[in-house]
Amino acid sequence: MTPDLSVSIGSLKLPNPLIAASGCFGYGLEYEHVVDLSLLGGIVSKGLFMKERQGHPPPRIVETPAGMINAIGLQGIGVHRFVKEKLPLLRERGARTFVNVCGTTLDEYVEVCKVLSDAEGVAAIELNISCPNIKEGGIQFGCSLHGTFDVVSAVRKATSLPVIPKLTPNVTDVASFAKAAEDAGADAVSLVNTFLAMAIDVETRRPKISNVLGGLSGPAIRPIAVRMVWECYQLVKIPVIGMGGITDARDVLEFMLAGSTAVQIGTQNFVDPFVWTKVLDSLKDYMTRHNVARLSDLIGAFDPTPPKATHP
Amino acid sequence: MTPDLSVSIGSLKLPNPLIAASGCFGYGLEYEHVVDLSLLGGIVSKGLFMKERQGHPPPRIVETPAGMINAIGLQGIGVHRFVKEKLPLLRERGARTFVNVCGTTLDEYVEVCKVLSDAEGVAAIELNISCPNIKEGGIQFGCSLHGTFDVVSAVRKATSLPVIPKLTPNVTDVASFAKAAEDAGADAVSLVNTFLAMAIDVETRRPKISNVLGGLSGPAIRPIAVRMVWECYQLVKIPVIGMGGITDARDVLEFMLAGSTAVQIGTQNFVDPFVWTKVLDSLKDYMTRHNVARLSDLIGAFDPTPPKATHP
Amino acid sequence: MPPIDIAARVIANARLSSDYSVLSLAAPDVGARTLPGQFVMVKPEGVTDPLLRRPFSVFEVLRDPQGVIIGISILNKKAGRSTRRLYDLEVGDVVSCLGPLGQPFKTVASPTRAWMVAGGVGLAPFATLAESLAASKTETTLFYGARTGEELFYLDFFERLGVTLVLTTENGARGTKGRVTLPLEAELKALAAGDRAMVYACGPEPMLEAVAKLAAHYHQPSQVSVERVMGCGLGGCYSCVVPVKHGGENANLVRSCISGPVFDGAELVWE
Amino acid sequence: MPPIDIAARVIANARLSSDYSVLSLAAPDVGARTLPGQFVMVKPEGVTDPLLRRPFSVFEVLRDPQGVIIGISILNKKAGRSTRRLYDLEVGDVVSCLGPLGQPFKTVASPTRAWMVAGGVGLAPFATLAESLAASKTETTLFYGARTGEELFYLDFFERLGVTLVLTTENGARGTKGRVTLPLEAELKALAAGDRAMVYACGPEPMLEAVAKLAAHYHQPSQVSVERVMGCGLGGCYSCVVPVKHGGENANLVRSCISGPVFDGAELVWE
Ligand SMILES: Cc1cc2nc3c(=O)[nH]c(=O)nc-3n(C[C@H](O)[C@H](O)[C@H](O)COP(=O)(O)OP(=O)(O)OC[C@H]3O[C@@H](n4cnc5c(N)ncnc54)[C@H](O)[C@@H]3O)c2cc1C
Ligand SMILES: Cc1cc2nc3c(=O)[nH]c(=O)nc-3n(C[C@H](O)[C@H](O)[C@H](O)COP(=O)(O)OP(=O)(O)OC[C@H]3O[C@@H](n4cnc5c(N)ncnc54)[C@H](O)[C@@H]3O)c2cc1C
Ligand SMILES: Cc1cc2nc3c(=O)[nH]c(=O)nc-3n(C[C@H](O)[C@H](O)[C@H](O)COP(=O)(O)O)c2cc1C
Ligand SMILES: Cc1cc2nc3c(=O)[nH]c(=O)nc-3n(C[C@H](O)[C@H](O)[C@H](O)COP(=O)(O)O)c2cc1C
Ligand code: FES
Ligand code: FES
Repeated sequence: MTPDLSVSIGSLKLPNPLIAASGCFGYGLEYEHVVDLSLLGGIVSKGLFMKERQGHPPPRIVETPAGMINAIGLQGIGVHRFVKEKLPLLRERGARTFVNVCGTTLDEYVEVCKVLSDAEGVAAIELNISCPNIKEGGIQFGCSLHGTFDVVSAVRKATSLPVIPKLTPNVTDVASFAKAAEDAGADAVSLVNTFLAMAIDVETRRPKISNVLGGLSGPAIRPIAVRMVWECYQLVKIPVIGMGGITDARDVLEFMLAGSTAVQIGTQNFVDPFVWTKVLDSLKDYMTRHNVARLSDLIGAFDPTPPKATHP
Repeated sequence: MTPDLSVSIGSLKLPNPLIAASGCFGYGLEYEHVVDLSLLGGIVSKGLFMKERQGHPPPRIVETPAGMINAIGLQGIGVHRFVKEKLPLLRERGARTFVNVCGTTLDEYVEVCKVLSDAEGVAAIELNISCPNIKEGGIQFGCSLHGTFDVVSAVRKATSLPVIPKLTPNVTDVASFAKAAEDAGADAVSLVNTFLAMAIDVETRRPKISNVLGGLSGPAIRPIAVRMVWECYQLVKIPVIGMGGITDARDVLEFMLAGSTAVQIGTQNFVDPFVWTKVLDSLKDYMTRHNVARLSDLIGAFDPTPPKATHP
Repeated sequence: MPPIDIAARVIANARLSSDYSVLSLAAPDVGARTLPGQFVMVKPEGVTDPLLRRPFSVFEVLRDPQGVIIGISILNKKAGRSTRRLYDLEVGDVVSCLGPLGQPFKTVASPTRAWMVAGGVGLAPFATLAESLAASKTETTLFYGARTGEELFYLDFFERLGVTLVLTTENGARGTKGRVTLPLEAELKALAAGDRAMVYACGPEPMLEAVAKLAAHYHQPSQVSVERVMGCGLGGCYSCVVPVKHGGENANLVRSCISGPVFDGAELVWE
Repeated sequence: MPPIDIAARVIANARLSSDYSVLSLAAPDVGARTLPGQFVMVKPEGVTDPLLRRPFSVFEVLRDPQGVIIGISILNKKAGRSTRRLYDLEVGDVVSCLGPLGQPFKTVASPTRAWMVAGGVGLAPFATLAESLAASKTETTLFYGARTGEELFYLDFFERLGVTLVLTTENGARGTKGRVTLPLEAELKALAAGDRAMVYACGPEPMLEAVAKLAAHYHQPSQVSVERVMGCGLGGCYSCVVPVKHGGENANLVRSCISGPVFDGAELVWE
């Protein structure tokens, strides 16, 4: 029996649930020499606006306990160059490409999605309404239920591609945002984007990154992200794509049990760009050990019965 | 020149800014054999209701990357036994005792505060409107601006002790909660309480702690907590007491530069119960190196000028 | 004696098997304060992941040839990340060692006999207890069960102290085959009327429950050392609670780090 | 050649001073692929704090007596947590070593001369470059500045390759006193019309800027190796950008891990 790792996000079928997270995998092609891009469930591009963007001045990242803060500021080549220069190569490599779409206005989100609808080789749109690193747009939509509903509705009308809003964890009740997205016609939701954070150099009394504020990612945030996925899974019917601090197969399984249909791996790419094949192997191993024929059977299969107080 | 580490929270003067965080120091007396309680700026008691409480069944804690999740569930002896059995001893030891007050209803908060007002030896009331581990009360107040305003107002009327609401980080805009507390007459705010989190044992598919959900503390959360303190500091005039993942003097200074008048140390107590004297020594060392006569001069002295991209 | 925290050098780390080692630490001041049944909270120095310390019974109080206390050892069994790391430590590495902590065993004296019941790594607190009982010339028996004959450790040590050994293994390779509670029950049954034995137990929870219930059934007192996840070891966090029948300040969930780890077997509520 | 990731055993860790060591790693396949100026991203195995790897120039490609490549070394200088940890590693420890990464130096051939300018730990990429230049019999000079005479390392190595040494120290204890740019400028000034020198530089940013500007001033080409905080080393994170005049895909902030670390000195915008 060969283990079946495939999962479905609406009409989109992925050979396995592992997706490279936006901003942590360049445009995918940067990694083609270390991993066969077609082996991944999918890859998410860096966040793209209509136009090219410079991003913030460096230093742009700083390490923190079991995590890192980044404020790249969405440096990017713009959707047109992406479609022209990157997409054809990604198609050739057999990558299932999700495009992370940014906007400073609702219209820009719609425009970018229209460009992508006309292009060939886009698997889905991940709507970035949650980047904590830019002032205009983005997270303003992601922190308001109306904003979320409106931007998802508008994009929904403009494209027939699967639309997956990416939610911010910097809200009181993330599940209500998943619900708003579902009501507006989203095909899935992905979460979490990074947590707004900062770090001060006490010797200079100045910030450690130029933008002062940035987004926290990595293992540090995993327990919060798992909780948020579980909350969303219980409230909405559309698939949830979970992420936040995944480093190995155990973490992938934790997110799937909590209700993730697929997962994204971000920061761990930097620690170990060869993470993908290692995780795939360990997932198969787990499936054999636990006699799981289809990995998708584990989605939401968390059993909330309390454990025993004593050890085995 | 002997360095002056004292700080003031309203009329309350503390010899130094280091306070033991609620729930991480028992009732204080548990630690009297490892640290002279009068050396600390203050100690915060475990959360207290009117009545005794059993808390949740174990397992109650689990470790996570650079942090831990707890769901103790506010096991406690109730305010009456605290006043009778603990407070007199704490006074004898010279401890400045903050009492962490819980309630399932607004009336209970008021009642507990009245009992404490009549007692001798309470330095201040820390209103726990942010414990993620109990279903009734508490965080319901802490997650609503009206709830926060109402409970602080009510307690404000019932006691002349300093009132310090403890804010939850599980909200979209923590500074607005600090503002609501200020408007309602709070003397200071403390933050952050723990982040709602969960962890799943993928071998058993069951939760790692009996309550399923718990609160994340420790170094993992520090970058988010520092950001929240900085946001509150910019919005309100009352003192901010910062906490979340403090392990050493550098972390204390980071919180003070971000706007904390005093700080609390929680989880690090478990790692190193002797942390207090080490941090005090290192703070003095920093003050000497940087020619800081009064530690309180550093409160909010963060300079947001971006650092250089290149190393020194 | 109040606990202290020592940055203790590893003096030796004797691997007894692929799972067990005896880690010897240069912590004389901890050793000098320790009573049988107490524990330490340890953590390799400088390690921030895992974050928290881990509890271990003090296994031996170490002395130099002149009898001067030079430290303690712990009997370490691989369970997860920290125990694996402790197993791998080398001489010269440094371990933060906080202790002694918790309530010790209450010792007994003749004519009451001392019966120690150990399951696996539950042997740990009995080396110091046996020394203390030997010093008071109490008649002492060790009922000691392990998975295999190779996992029965330190038998010489106990023999030298004059302790009677009753061994069991799961596979019957050494001692009698089966649970350690079988010979214990036989001995309890065989006790003459009026004879008294204090039954001490340390090991897996089901064994502790069985031992406490057997002792009660045969009207003998028992003291059991329980294991719970511990965040602090000092009473600060309330992670380690166990239900007891006559709990002190907190109704009936008491902190096993300060009210225990040793409890009167008749006081515990078994879950 | 695509980079690979090797769990590399430490073969040696020679402490050159209290700050510097040469860490030799058994990573033959990395060694075999490396070109002068490329770097590796390393991290002690099993360490999760710090989380991220750190970039280091490949210092030497190590060979056994038969000339077979057995690994690489890095010249490690203590700066913070990871470099301190690398300094303390012992033979047998294991380091994850990802590489080779980045753009190498472009080599030159006679009659163009090669002038390498190193400041402190900036010596690192020049050992392999000097070997490569020696193989093509290019006339090579090393301008090498350090704080003290004791921090001028591997002089024999370069002398053996026939490299001319021009040394400076801040305290004047060895070589000329002052900055390494002083003798460099003197030599640039002394170049006959029509003579050409490729100026390679690695060291602190102010030195790089001064060298690039001096080279340009005297109409000579330069290649400088820059250092930025790097999250991934593979082009994935965009943390390591530097401003260049004719940037490729991203206007003028390019990723120094894949477009560099070696840049044409005339292309960089100095901040
Ligand atoms: C008072 C006291 C005294 C102890 N004395 C000893 C001793 O002398 N020698 C010794 O080897 N151990 C002793 N223990 C147990 C020891 O503390 C644990 O084995 C250790 O904490 C596991 O840490 P870890 O990081 O290796 O495992 P973790 O990575 O934390 O856990 C891995 C797995 O081990 C299980 N586990 C965790 N703690 C225990 C436990 N206490 N018992 C069984 N399984 C556990 C977990 O449930 C998990 O499945 C004692 C515990 C207590 C409370
Ligand atoms: C392409 C490249 C090649 C390099 N080659 C070498 C080499 O061959 N040998 C070598 O010793 N180092 C080299 N470095 C620098 C090395 O990567 C840093 O010293 C290292 O990352 C510091 O890590 P840390 O954990 O010790 O310090 P951290 O704890 O991360 O930082 C501590 C302090 O060091 C400073 N710091 C961090 N990075 C650098 C840096 N790059 N330069 C100067 N100060 C820094 C920080 O600003 C901070 O003040 C290279 C860097 C790059 C980008
Ligand atoms: C350097 C960096 C850049 C990122 N850029 C983006 C981005 O452009 N768009 C986006 O939606 N998320 C971005 N993210 C967030 C990640 O996609 C992911 O949501 C987050 O890092 C949590 O996952 P992790 O802990 O596995 O990294 C970025 C994260 C990092 C670390
Ligand atoms: C075991 C444990 C118990 C806690 N109990 C309480 C409590 O009773 N009341 C409260 O306001 N906060 C409680 N907290 C939260 C801490 O006071 C503190 O806000 C939080 O842990 C963050 O600080 P730290 O990272 O330094 O631990 C508890 C935290 C822990 C770890
Ligand atoms: S371990 Fe913290 S109270 Fe017992
Ligand atoms: S280090 Fe990540 S892009 Fe250069």
